[in-house]
Amino acid sequence: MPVKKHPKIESRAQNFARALQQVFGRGFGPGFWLAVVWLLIVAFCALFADWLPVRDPLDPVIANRLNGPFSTNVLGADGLGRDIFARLIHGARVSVVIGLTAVSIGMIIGGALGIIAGYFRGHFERGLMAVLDIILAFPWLVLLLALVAFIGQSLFAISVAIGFLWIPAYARVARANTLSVVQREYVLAAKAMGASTTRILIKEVLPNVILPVIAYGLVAMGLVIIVESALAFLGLSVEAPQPTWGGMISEGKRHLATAVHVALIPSVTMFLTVLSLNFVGDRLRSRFDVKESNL
Amino acid sequence: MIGRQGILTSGIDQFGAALRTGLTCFAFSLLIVSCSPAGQGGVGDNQPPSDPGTPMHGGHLRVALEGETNNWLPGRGNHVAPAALTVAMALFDPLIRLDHEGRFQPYLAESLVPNQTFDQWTLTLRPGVVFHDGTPLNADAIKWNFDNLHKRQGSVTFGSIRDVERVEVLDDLRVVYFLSKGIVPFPDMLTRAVGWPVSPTAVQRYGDEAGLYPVGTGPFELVTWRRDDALELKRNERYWREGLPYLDGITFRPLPDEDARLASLISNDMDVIQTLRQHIVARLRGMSGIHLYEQIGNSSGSAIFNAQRPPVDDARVRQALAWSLDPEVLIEVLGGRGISPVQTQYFNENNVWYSPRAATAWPQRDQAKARELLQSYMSDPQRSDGKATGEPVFIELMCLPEQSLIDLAQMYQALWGAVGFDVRLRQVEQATQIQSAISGDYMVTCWRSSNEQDPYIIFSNDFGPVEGQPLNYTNFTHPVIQQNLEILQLAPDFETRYAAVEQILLLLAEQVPNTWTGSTPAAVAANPRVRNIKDWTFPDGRMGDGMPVAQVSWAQVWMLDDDALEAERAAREGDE
Amino acid sequence: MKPPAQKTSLTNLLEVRNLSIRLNSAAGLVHAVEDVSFTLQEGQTLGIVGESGSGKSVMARSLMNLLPRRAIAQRTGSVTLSGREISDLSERQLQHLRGPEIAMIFQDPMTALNPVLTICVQVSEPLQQHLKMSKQAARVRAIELLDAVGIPDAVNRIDQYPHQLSGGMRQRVVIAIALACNPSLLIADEPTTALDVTVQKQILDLLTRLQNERRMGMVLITHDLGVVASRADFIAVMYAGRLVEVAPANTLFKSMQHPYTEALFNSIPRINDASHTRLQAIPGRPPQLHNPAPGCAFAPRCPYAQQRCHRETPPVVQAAQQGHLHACFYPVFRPVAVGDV
Amino acid sequence: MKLLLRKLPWLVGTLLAVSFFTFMLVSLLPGDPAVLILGAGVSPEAIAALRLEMGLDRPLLIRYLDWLGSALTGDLGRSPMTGQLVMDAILARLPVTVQLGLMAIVIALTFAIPLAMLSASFAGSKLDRTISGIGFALMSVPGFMMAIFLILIFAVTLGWFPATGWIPFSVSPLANLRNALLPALSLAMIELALYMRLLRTDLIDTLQQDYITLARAKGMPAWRILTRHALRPSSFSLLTVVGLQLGGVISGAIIVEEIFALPGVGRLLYQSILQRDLLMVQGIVLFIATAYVLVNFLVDLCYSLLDPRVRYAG
Repeated sequence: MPVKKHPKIESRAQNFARALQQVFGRGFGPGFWLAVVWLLIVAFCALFADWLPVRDPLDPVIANRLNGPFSTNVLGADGLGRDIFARLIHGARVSVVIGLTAVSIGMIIGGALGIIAGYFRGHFERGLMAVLDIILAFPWLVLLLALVAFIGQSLFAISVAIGFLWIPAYARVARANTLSVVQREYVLAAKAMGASTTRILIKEVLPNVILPVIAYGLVAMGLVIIVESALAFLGLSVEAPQPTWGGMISEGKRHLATAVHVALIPSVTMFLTVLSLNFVGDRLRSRFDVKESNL
Repeated sequence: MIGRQGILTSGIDQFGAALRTGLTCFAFSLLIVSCSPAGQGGVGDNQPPSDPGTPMHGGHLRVALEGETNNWLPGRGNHVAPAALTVAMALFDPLIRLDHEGRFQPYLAESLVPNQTFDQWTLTLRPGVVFHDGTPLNADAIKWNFDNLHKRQGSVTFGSIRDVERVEVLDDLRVVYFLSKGIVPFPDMLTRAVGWPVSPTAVQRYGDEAGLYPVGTGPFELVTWRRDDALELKRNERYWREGLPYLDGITFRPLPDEDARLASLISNDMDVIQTLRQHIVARLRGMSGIHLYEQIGNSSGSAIFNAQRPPVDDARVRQALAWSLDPEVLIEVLGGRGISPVQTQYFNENNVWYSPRAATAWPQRDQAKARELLQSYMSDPQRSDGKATGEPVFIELMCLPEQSLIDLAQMYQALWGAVGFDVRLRQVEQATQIQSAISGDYMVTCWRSSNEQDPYIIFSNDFGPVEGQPLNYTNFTHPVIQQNLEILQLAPDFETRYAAVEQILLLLAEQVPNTWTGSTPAAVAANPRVRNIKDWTFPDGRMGDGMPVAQVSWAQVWMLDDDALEAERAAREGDE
Repeated sequence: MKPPAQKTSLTNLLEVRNLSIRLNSAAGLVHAVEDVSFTLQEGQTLGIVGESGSGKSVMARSLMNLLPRRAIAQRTGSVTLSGREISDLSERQLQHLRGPEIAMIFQDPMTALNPVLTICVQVSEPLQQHLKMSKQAARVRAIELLDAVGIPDAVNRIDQYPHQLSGGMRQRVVIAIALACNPSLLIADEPTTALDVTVQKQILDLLTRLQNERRMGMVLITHDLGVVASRADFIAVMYAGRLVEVAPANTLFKSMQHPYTEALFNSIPRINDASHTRLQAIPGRPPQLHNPAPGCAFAPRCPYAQQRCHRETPPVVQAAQQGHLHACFYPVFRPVAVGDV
Repeated sequence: MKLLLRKLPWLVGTLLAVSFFTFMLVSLLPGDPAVLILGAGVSPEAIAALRLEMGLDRPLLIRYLDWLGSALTGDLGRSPMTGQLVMDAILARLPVTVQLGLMAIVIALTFAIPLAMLSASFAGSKLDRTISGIGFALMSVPGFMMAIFLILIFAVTLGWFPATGWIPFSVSPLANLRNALLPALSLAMIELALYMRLLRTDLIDTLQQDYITLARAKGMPAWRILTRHALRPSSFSLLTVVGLQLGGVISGAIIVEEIFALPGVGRLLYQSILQRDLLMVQGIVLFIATAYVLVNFLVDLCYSLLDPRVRYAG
């Protein structure tokens, strides 16, 4: 039997459609689209790195060692004579994979916990928030170092370790949004109609929480890339020879005085990407009015 | 009613502003880097004068090192790192030191005399030497040091003196070391931490914290130690060598970041810096306005194989791995072409033990031969890794997460991959690396060997029986090595010993339990007013062994004051 | 209520001429105020009545130039206060005007007071700023003001924070703030909407009393025709940003011209109605103010609307009585003949 | 005071949980400390002997209770690696990290607050967009890159500030500030951007409140409205985030102290982790986490200073 809705209460579908319209509607400005285009380029490189007509990112040609841009190599060669352009493109894959995996882990686990806490309140909420507070009390780098020491330095392990760090932030975002959604009329109406809890959570709460959470995810991805580079700087990121932007910067640091491009090119690439993620994420977030203070 | 969209629209400005800000910063730093004085620009005018001039007293030296030890107490602290060794030269005096010909000479001791069978050594001390706290250096102090700091379970030096059974006091200034077997190069053991006497009264007084308050007989005594920050030393007014030291004091600072350390010299925050990294040495060579001291040591970066772990338990695999390496390329990755000579054996070309025959025999740069050896292993139905014939050989290379080593490991991987090995890199922290090496839980690992000791000590450590020698990380033993070790242990004359060393080196070149890269260049760069970094002498005027692993004898370093520096400059201009 | 003869001798305190304001919004341009004109003289009260969203508040704020500059897309017409054109003044000159000359009371006393500052600070602040009083003097004066607006135990109340006061008390504080510098014009933007019914009358009575004592001009904005009926000298009815009818209070109720005014009038509950009498709600929804369609804005809801009303915007015309203006092609109350007057 | 009493059990519970988590986190790190102390080249018996001496053979829970018991009396044990008392080591290095962190937060706030006020009061203008853009740029540069660039520019090339090293405040206040400036700056940048964007959003919200319009209607000058009326109600989330960011500052300090070779707690912590100096790591992490919990507890109490609603409700 179809649930009859009060005409004045907006249906879930309408609400969702309106949110979508808000996202892709006008008013973003060219800067936003510029950032989006850059992110699409990065995503494209990450996806098709193996099929792009670039050199082998792992092949050291010692004769090209530390050559500058526009010489033997388009963007120059690194300390082992490997092509920086190819490494950038393949490094994009690592950044995207770590970003996506870490953010997804945080998003799924943290998001679920947050929604449950925000919906059911009570002891679970209080307990969860206490645990999150305790996790936050530890400097993230220490947690990360410990996690990496436990589970190793594979791409997957690093992603999981960084993802773990994001659970508290996501739980907070999801909880804050759930709290506000639960009190809205259409959820109350659905409750009044006797809809099951699971049904309300999945059909009413989730669609309304997921957009702000995803918008926050873009900003989080930017931060994940920065965290990865910090790990790489300490030599604890994904194992060589897998190229990562953070790894390339710390490899290049050795040559700063003699061949600045080795560190500078990945730095600029990373800067542009993180900037774009921040920018796009911030735009989207302000559309959903997720306050930074909720994090 | 009041539109907030003004904040949301035309993000181009905001994005643009962010972009401009960021890129301007990058451009600025680019500009700065390109005109920084550290830029590569050929060979700089940085040779220290051959004649250091007249020594003068006074001055306070600031020295930046690559690290620091955890504990200054010999037997407790880890005193094998170059940074710790060089500081120890200011705080302590070794009983025995090497001279410029590689012979053991008494330094703090007056003499060290063996019996016929080389299993009892009588050490005679100089009269009148006192520790910083006034405690006299006598036979009792030596025995106390041996019993309480070194010959004790849990001491860091315990392993290196396993063949020394006890020390007995003969009289006030003489002790006898009793060995379990005759060892000709026993004096070598007294050049390191075991031979640095510490004041027993001080150690007892400070108890648990003795490692924070080192009290030795060295030319400088402790003022304060702020860990990871600065070790302040002042002149030891009661130093046993008349007129020494020249300096009033020294501050040692650990600056682990190589670039930051170099920057501190350029910006004149520091007077002396030390480095063992090829790429920094390359930059120092291109700089002017400093004095650069270099000494190629016997130490070298290397990769060692676990001879008990398939497939590198098979000599063919090790040989294939060795033949596929191009040391020149490895050196270039470490710091640049020609920065240090190719290492082919345990000793460098200037060393007395160097063997040209072993150098020729050392496998390198023959990919065809490497492929052939690899093929022979792969097609062997009895191949040790248990895989089917024709399957690729899997190699796991363990390395520390340090940038130059990561670069090196990647080059190893590429070179080995080129001849058909399937190579995986595993980055581990030092904690895990040492543990894996000790427990034999590795296949191939990056390693740094420091071979400044006597060949007997080196080889009996590195290739002693697997059961009784924890230092044998490669788990490689061979009858030829055992035979020649016996010769090295007991034969006193150089010719016999040299032949034995050469036999071992030739065997190693054939069996390759480890490979080499380039010799590690030890470098010390100093402000031009700092003099005599390298040319230290024994009390009798005999020249010392310089500064192996950048270990400087601070007692004989001096600093020119402004007047002297000005006078010298004027004199030089007058000459021209 | 003052005799009309006296009024003519007074100068124009506030004069609004053809004021139009368009605002930016996410959905496009909002025609918040369209071609509004009226005058107000010293001591007089103008009641502005209209549904929520009819542009009353925007107009009220624009009288003090309080709208954020960025929000305004376009502003035409003039607002003169005692002969000075408001839109010509700089922000600094406006600051000197606000408080001593023109003051405002807000709709919601719960949000109009700063939660983190004491009542004392908030009341004495304009005194220090405009009248250059010392801190002490301002405090004494603030207590007097609170007394005057009927806050019991003002001496103790003054050091409390807004959240410690009831809604009615807070609105009295807001009134005290508005009156602090003796303004000649007071704009009250729905001053009682957010309050309990019992408190509403007290506040309105207070305002009327104070206005009479101080001979202030007052613009009283409300959505409730009943509120202004007995208190305003003139009443202006606002719909979709336009003034659709302006008349002296007594005239208006005698001869309503605009169908919307009539509809508003009919929606006032009356005591003497029989119980169970259905209140007459205005059918349809208030119009969207962005991109208005041509024609009379009320036409879609108007029972008398003709073809023409949907095509053309009716001009403001003079009705039978002096000073009675309306904008409707087909007024409700038709005078017998123009010539009769 | 009542508020304090009510929250005290919660505080104690959190601290206990923190201590347990610290202990487990550190104890389960792979790598045997006994091996690392002795270094390469010792016999297995020597290692076993040292493990026994260090008590590493006892059950984990017993070791935890033991450690917690002494920790409560302020005794965090003695590092077997360095022979130093853990508490002494922390206290000796604390001034550096605290000074760095405080300087970073102060620098960040001194720039963030005025910039956010400028940005918010001209929201949507070119100025606002430029300021926000700078904020975005700062947020997109990792702290270690910032540190490297600052060294390159101000230490190596311009020579205005030393590249490394530390001089205690007590020795020479001026030299101390000169040494601390670059590291504090590289820590401050990300914080600055974060605070600025946060405060800007909240200020824009606040500036749309009725009481701001009322203040304008009173004829108050714009600067007074910003500082007196808008800043305080807008600063709650800033305060929260400054508290929450403490962990971030410590993490940043680890890297910055490593690059600038500063003798701070962060560097001690990192090196202790690498050397598996378990007691030292446990002590430092416990210390930091406790400080974090206490600071955030204080932040909670601070609300009542800023917001009278909380003060009287409590």
